Amino acid sequence: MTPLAKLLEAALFASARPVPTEELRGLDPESSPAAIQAALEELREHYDVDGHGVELIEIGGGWQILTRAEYTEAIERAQLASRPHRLSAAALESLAIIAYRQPIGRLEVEEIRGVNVGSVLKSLHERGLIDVVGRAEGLGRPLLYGTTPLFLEHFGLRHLEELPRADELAVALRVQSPAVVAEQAPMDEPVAAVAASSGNG
Amino acid sequence: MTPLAKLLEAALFASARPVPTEELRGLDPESSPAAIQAALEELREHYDVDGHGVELIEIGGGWQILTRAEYTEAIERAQLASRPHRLSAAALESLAIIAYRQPIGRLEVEEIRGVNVGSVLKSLHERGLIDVVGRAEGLGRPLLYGTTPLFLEHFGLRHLEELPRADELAVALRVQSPAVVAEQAPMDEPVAAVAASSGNG
Amino acid sequence: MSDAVAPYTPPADGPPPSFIVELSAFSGPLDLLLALIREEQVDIYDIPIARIAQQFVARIRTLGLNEAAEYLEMAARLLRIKAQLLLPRNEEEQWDDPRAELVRRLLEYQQMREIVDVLEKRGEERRNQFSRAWLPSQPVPPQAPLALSLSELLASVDRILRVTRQPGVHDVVARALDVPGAITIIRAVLELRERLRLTDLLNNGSEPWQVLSTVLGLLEMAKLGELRVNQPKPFADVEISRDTASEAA
Repeated sequence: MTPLAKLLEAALFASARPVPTEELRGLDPESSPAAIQAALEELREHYDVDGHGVELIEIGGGWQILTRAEYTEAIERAQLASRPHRLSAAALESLAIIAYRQPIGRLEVEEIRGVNVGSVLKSLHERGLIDVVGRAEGLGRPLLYGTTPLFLEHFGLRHLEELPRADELAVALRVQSPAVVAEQAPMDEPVAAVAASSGNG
Repeated sequence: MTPLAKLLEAALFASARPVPTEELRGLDPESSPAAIQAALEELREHYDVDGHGVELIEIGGGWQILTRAEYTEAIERAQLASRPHRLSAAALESLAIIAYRQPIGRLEVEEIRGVNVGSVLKSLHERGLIDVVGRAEGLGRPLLYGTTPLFLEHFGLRHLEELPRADELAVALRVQSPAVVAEQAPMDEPVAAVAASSGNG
Repeated sequence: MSDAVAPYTPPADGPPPSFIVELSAFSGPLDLLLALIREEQVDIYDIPIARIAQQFVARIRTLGLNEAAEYLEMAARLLRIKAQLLLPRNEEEQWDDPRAELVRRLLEYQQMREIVDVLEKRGEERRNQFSRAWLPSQPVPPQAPLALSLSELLASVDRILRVTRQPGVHDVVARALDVPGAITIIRAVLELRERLRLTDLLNNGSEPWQVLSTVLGLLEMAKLGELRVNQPKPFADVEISRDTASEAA
């Protein structure tokens, strides 16, 4: 392997989480992005062709070395590692809504799911799958949630765009999202409109 | 690599601690201790001869894959360089209020932001961006905060008067609390105009 | 539902066990409703509300879900729609199908379930791979440098300005009350359950006219001796119970 590929391998081994591309570039400021990319390809190919128990994948906005799925059973049987628990249906539903509608407030998630989601959001937040990304305007300035890089990692996604687009789904999405982002709202927008749409949208 | 060496690589990678040889046997009950030993040697040799960024070492009766020491420095440097700390929206808002209204007490900041700011102020203080500049009169003599020279340095300002739009914010913040304004405002008049006019009075 | 499911007996007193919904095969009232629509093979754009509402009420009784406010609220909503459909219509006036909002929510919910399927599949694939677990302890790196820019600070100023300038003013649109409709719904829900809370009849999305209709309906029925209304302390949830004494009389 080239020295750069070895350096990248060391850095990826030293992290339990995907390593963002910028951080990989920071490893050797003299290497061009193209060189980094080539070294990543070299490493990936080495793992695939040479036959390793691990593989290199692009995930969660970065790169990560993961064990190959075929060894999971043996590793679990030997009790050397165990798979994380599956998320509950309630957690998955809330995550799906947040992933597509972010930034989104609790009330809107509840409106779509038809149930109270306070404790579900709390647990998703504690697990680091969602985070507070801002506050809506209007009464009480409710918190707005979005998904985290860990969410992408958990579902093996490179980025959010990898999820099927709304129009690819069988049912069309509601045209307009009622959540108003603090950062995006135009200065002169009357607040009454915001309050009305978030109240009973 | 042999299938057994690949399995061992995956297992050592996935295990949360160094793994003793006996436990590695649980991965494949049909492999003899000698076969396990041979596969470990194969893996070690592969890492050494083939030139990898990691190595297999035996320590205290267990096996582990470690990144080679020569890469440690570059990895740490890259982590540091790529992760500049950004202030949260909450911290920025509180900082802005303190910058324009100093000296100001915690309660006043909370009144403007509408949320508890205790932990935000603590972190801004730890970062050296704000400091206690005095105590207010009255009950409990609450602490008053102001910005520090480090704050000016961060924004490349010579003095506070260089902050733009001080007048605008000062006017807005002098407006009565929103609830009171709402009661006074005629229903059909744009809200922004109400706030501006009552601010000038 | 198979015969194996024992009829649910509500607990004599005390709060309902909170795990009921967790154990249920349904993740919420919309999930149950969609299942019914699929089972009955009806057109989602033309839901026979009377039939579906009846099925829904029967099912939540069987599953013991009538102790969960969310299911009860949906039952109340279905009955409300049924009542609205029964109202005589003026041919010249524009008529909004009272089912429209429910259909929109069902479609939206259905789409979310498709996303859940995708997430589940991807999550399952990822679960079968392990990441590096053992990391030797490294010295704690010094605090990362602070990334701050004046434009960010000014953007915060803008946000604060916006919020302080925009108190919550609402437009008020008068809407006729429907007290008889509310009474019909309350009666139907009381049929289902002996005692309930005001919040079971209403939800976050209830409009003021619906809240007022329900409250007036409750007061009317209390006057008629059909139910008792009780609020243990100020701001506590309003409790409603069937007036069994007058029923017996």
